[in-house]
Amino acid sequence: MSAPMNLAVKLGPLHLKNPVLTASGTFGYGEEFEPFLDLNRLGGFVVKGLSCRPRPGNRSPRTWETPAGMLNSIGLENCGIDRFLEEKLPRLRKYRTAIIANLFGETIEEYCEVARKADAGEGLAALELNISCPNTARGGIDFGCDPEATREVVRAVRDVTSLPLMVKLTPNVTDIRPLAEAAQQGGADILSLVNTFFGMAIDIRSRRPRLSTRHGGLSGPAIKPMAIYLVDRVRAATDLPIVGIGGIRSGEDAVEFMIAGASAVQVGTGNFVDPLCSVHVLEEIETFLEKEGIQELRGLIGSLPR
Amino acid sequence: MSAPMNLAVKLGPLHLKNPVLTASGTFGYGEEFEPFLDLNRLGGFVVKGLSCRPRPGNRSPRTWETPAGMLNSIGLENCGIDRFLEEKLPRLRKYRTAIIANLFGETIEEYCEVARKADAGEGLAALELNISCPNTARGGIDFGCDPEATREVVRAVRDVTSLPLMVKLTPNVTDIRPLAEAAQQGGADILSLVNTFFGMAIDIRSRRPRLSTRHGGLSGPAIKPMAIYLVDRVRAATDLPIVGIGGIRSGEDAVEFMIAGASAVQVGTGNFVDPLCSVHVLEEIETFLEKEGIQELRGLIGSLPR
Amino acid sequence: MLFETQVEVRANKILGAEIFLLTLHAPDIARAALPGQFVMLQASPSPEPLLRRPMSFCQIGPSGSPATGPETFRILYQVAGSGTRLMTRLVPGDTLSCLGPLGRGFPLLPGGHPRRVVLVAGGIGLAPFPFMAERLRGSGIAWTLLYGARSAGQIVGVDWFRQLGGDPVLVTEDGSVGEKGFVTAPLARMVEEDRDGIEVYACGPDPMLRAVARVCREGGVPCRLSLEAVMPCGFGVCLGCGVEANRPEGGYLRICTDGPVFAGEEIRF
Amino acid sequence: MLFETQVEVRANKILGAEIFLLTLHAPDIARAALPGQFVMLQASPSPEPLLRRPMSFCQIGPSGSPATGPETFRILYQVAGSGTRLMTRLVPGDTLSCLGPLGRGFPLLPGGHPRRVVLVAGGIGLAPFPFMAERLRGSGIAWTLLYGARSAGQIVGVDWFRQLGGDPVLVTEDGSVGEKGFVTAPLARMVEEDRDGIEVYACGPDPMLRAVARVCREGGVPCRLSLEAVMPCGFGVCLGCGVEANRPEGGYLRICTDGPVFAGEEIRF
Ligand SMILES: Cc1cc2nc3c(=O)[nH]c(=O)nc-3n(C[C@H](O)[C@H](O)[C@H](O)COP(=O)(O)OP(=O)(O)OC[C@H]3O[C@@H](n4cnc5c(N)ncnc54)[C@H](O)[C@@H]3O)c2cc1C
Ligand SMILES: Cc1cc2nc3c(=O)[nH]c(=O)nc-3n(C[C@H](O)[C@H](O)[C@H](O)COP(=O)(O)OP(=O)(O)OC[C@H]3O[C@@H](n4cnc5c(N)ncnc54)[C@H](O)[C@@H]3O)c2cc1C
Ligand SMILES: Cc1cc2nc3c(=O)[nH]c(=O)nc-3n(C[C@H](O)[C@H](O)[C@H](O)COP(=O)(O)O)c2cc1C
Ligand SMILES: Cc1cc2nc3c(=O)[nH]c(=O)nc-3n(C[C@H](O)[C@H](O)[C@H](O)COP(=O)(O)O)c2cc1C
Ligand code: FES
Ligand code: FES
Repeated sequence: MSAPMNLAVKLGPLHLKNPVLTASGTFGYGEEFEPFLDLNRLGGFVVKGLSCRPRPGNRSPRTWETPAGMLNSIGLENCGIDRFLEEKLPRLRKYRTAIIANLFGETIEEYCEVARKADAGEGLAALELNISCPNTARGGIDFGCDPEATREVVRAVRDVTSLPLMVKLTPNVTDIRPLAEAAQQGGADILSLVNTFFGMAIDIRSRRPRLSTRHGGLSGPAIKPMAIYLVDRVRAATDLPIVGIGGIRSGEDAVEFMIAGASAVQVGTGNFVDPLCSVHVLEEIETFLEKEGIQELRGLIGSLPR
Repeated sequence: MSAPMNLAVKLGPLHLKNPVLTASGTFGYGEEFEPFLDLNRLGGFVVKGLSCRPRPGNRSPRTWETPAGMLNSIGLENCGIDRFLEEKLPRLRKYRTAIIANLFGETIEEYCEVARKADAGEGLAALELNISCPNTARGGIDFGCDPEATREVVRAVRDVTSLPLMVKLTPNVTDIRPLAEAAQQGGADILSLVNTFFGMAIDIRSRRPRLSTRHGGLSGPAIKPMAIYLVDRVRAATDLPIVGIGGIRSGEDAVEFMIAGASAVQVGTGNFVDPLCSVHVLEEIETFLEKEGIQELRGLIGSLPR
Repeated sequence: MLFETQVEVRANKILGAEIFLLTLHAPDIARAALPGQFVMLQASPSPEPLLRRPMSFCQIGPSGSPATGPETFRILYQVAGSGTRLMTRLVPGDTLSCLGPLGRGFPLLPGGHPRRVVLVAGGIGLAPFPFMAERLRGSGIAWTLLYGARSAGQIVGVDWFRQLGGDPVLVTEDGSVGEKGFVTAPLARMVEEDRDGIEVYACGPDPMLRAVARVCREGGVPCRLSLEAVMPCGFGVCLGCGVEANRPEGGYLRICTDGPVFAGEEIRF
Repeated sequence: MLFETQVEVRANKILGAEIFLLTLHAPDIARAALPGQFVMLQASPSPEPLLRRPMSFCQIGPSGSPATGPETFRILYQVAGSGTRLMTRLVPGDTLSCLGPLGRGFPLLPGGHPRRVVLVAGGIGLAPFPFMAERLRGSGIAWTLLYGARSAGQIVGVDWFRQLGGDPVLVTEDGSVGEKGFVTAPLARMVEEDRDGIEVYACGPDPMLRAVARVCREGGVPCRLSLEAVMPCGFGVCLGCGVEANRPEGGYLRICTDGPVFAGEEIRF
């Protein structure tokens, strides 16, 4: 191998040493991966979604495998922002990599509360807002499905934090562009996409849903072509930096997202299949760049003709 | 094997001898499958989408394989309704199975014109309306993404045909229920779902889209969990009979759709992988019913508790 | 220590009705394995199925078949669906990625110093017990295996236990071999006869485990249950494998890392 | 006749740099096959990849290796992506589903009664020519093979042609064996020397086919080109494999059923 390549990327105010992040809910609080990999290798990692108060999550069964994918209905089980800041974050601060807190709530107030607390916690590189959550004030329609609600919640959070703000878009919409625009208007610095697609599976013998919650979120390689499409659409609608997510399990998958317009990527379900997946993705990106004689990531990102 | 099971199903005005149909665009005009199977075995088949005038379709490349799925941008290439009625349909009339014409247009007038002609053609059991097409009168938004346009186009077609009318819903919407309701209000007898999901793939070496049209439609097993979810949603919104479509390649897949609420199914991409797929699906449904001691399809359809 | 490695198939033999014994060469994992622990194993060298399958250590090293060498471990598996069906196609020389050893297994030394450990296996729940019985024998702890299955065709590995000095008590639902009925019947008798002298380790389908837990609770006998769940990751990160904790504050335990073996009173299931 | 059957792997041997020869037992298909036709072959016994792969008949029956019996056919394949990479893992005894023979192959008797058929192969485009050359020889028609490849490591099967009485003209891009450059150079010379006496059958990558078509057009020599495209179905139903027709009304031809072999003037590509 030749001299280590410079893979640093800037996503607006967020600087990463390389473009490989891990996706919320698939990397625990980071510590679970310490036996497998040096977390310093990663561009950063996004921790499990955090809420104001701890949540126990849904009853089992919570997951089911599907062709090239999986369904989950974990139910955003988490230890709560307070315990995260007290117990988890201090242990993670030693890493020289971007630690990103993924946050959610069911009302704008909850979003603001958890964001305010996260903002005060030392050692976070950015916040990622999961807006694929039912907005109890509007009859349970996900924040992320409604441009108005998206703009409002992003703006409210923007007001309480000076950390780089990444907004994670849901793919379950007719047209993602107004949502991307709304997030930008609300003050997002970065857009990450996509969250899971709605899906369902049935046990044909017992005639019951495979998940206790009836339906859940589809992730994994199956969704990659849809995620690439949505990155292409969002790129046409905003000039915010994009983080690509969906079915990435190899460097080639990551490069595909980057050519489509993503400045960085998140590895999700791939971490379950192989705990070293994120590092392999990084190494394979390097190999690809070398083989193709590409000197700089900039030459790759968004290189798909519009 | 015991005495042949009675698998007949009624979908409103459309009576099928069994619940296995094939999906439009994946079964040609039927004749392509004559070397492989006795078309009389099937509950019916839906022919390639037909328009007023012949269409050459899109430039190549038109397809690309993805994890457990494929993208296509055939571009609704077809011989036109006139030639279908003159050349193809007469040869198909000999079959004792439901022949369903899939129709599309870019304006309400075009839909009506092609439906009027189809209605006059002898030997069709039903019409299936593909409303996943850009509505040129409304800036190119798909008819099927807009409840108003859906209601309008279905109503207009309803007025020109007395054949059973199946409306094929697109999955690329935030909430499919208003679309299902709109189709019902417009006069649909049956709803079929789903059409393909938007997707895209990129050749990372040439940095060009894999499809000449940039993006295309995703089909195959990858989409099955999303299609099952949408059937479950539509069942909650209307009481029209449902035809389930999406990633079916085995009897168990078909049974899953039926438990979710589909009275019949369509096999799509599965026909490419194995030209005998539809017949295998039928046989496997029979085997399943026997093994589980289920006497009647009615006991299965929609048996998932709401 | 935990290893993420490529393992090589050395043998894949059919033993009974859709039951197979897979021998894998994997020195690191074989050395570190404990009874009741498991691996996450790629089911096929192809990219499908996406997720690995959780499989228990059945035998380690030369115990099962001396010809396969000391650096191997064996998995006893039953065809349950598409992944295990693909596993039947594995041939010597295939390599699979594998993660393990995972989870907390059965206690090597039972807690209350009982005179005898009763191993209760239901169907493919037999898998962890050849390894367990060998270790108990090595520690000089007496054991009995109660082994229930649907029918004679699903009974495998009886000789392994005989070679370890114990004659399994067989029970089949159809009475085709051994006692007719469920494995909880002989268990209830043993609990009745010797409630202070025994401790129970059980592995099998949920309804069996529930019945075992009830018999033990009612008889006041400690029991350890090895639970199953769909396991996307196996190392505690996806939170997909939760079982309700039996504690006032509620919440879930992860079967993969908090288990798969639990004391009967730890869980509510 | 068209057959949709399970075929059995009899051998899978490496011949060159990522080039393999796969022998499949499939009596019906082997008997019905014609040169230039192809099969749609499942790449792996697992459910992934979803779609079958189009592969040409390379040899039929005992011609290649007498030991494999008369009811086999052979496929010469090169690793191009994930599906062909999985194919390298096939071992004797594996069964795959397979559909064929498909498509319209090369004419068995050339049209203008030329003295000689010139077979032009680029890389793995060699695949259909062992079978073709054998048939031409059987019909007493003279043939010459021009065979271009990137480098010596990609040159395979030269002996097959020698055994059929023809010494291939080799061309490599790096000059590591034969003439240095592209296969169109010796082709142009042959067209120059003997334009009335030859007819050209070509198979290889698109740029090569375009160059061959141009040389032939300019030299007034008839040519047949075997085209490639992504082929989801292979039997004319998905319309995924269109190539633009060279006719006033435009439109597309299906490579799988209207081809894969086309006369140079039929297509616009
Ligand atoms: C800790 C642990 C140890 C195990 N040890 C063994 C063993 O030694 N031998 C053996 O034969 N089986 C064992 N199992 C069960 C085995 O993992 C499942 O039978 C297997 O995963 C089924 O996969 P499939 O693809 O054949 O079934 P499918 O039904 O096609 O699988 C679909 C999905 O469901 C999951 N799944 C389905 N059934 C089960 C189940 N009962 N338990 C867990 N996941 C399931 C699969 O992993 C997969 O993600 C163990 C399970 C656990 C949790
Ligand atoms: C009529 C015909 C005959 C052929 N005969 C041979 C042969 O004898 N030997 C041989 O080595 N190859 C042959 N090919 C090419 C071969 O089918 C492809 O190399 C192969 O499908 C690539 O699959 P993959 O999974 O390795 O590649 P991937 O890139 O992983 O494939 C992804 C998808 O693209 C398709 N695809 C990718 N490249 C090609 C290509 N060049 N042509 C067609 N489809 C492609 C695949 O089928 C698959 O659907 C033939 C192609 C055609 C159309
Ligand atoms: C088990 C599981 C849990 C998840 N939890 C969260 C979460 O807490 N917050 C969030 O924003 N996304 C969550 N996601 C979504 C992922 O971060 C990611 O967006 C999605 O899985 C798509 O990427 P993938 O295909 O690489 O998995 C979760 C996904 C999975 C599979
Ligand atoms: C190549 C191809 C062509 C198609 N053409 C049509 C069409 O003409 N009209 C239509 O309504 N749907 C068309 N479809 C969609 C299918 O009918 C079906 O809704 C979709 O493929 C999902 O089912 P599947 O996953 O079983 O393939 C097409 C799908 C494919 C793959
Ligand atoms: S299987 Fe993932 S946490 Fe247990
Ligand atoms: S490959 Fe499907 S029509 Fe040619």
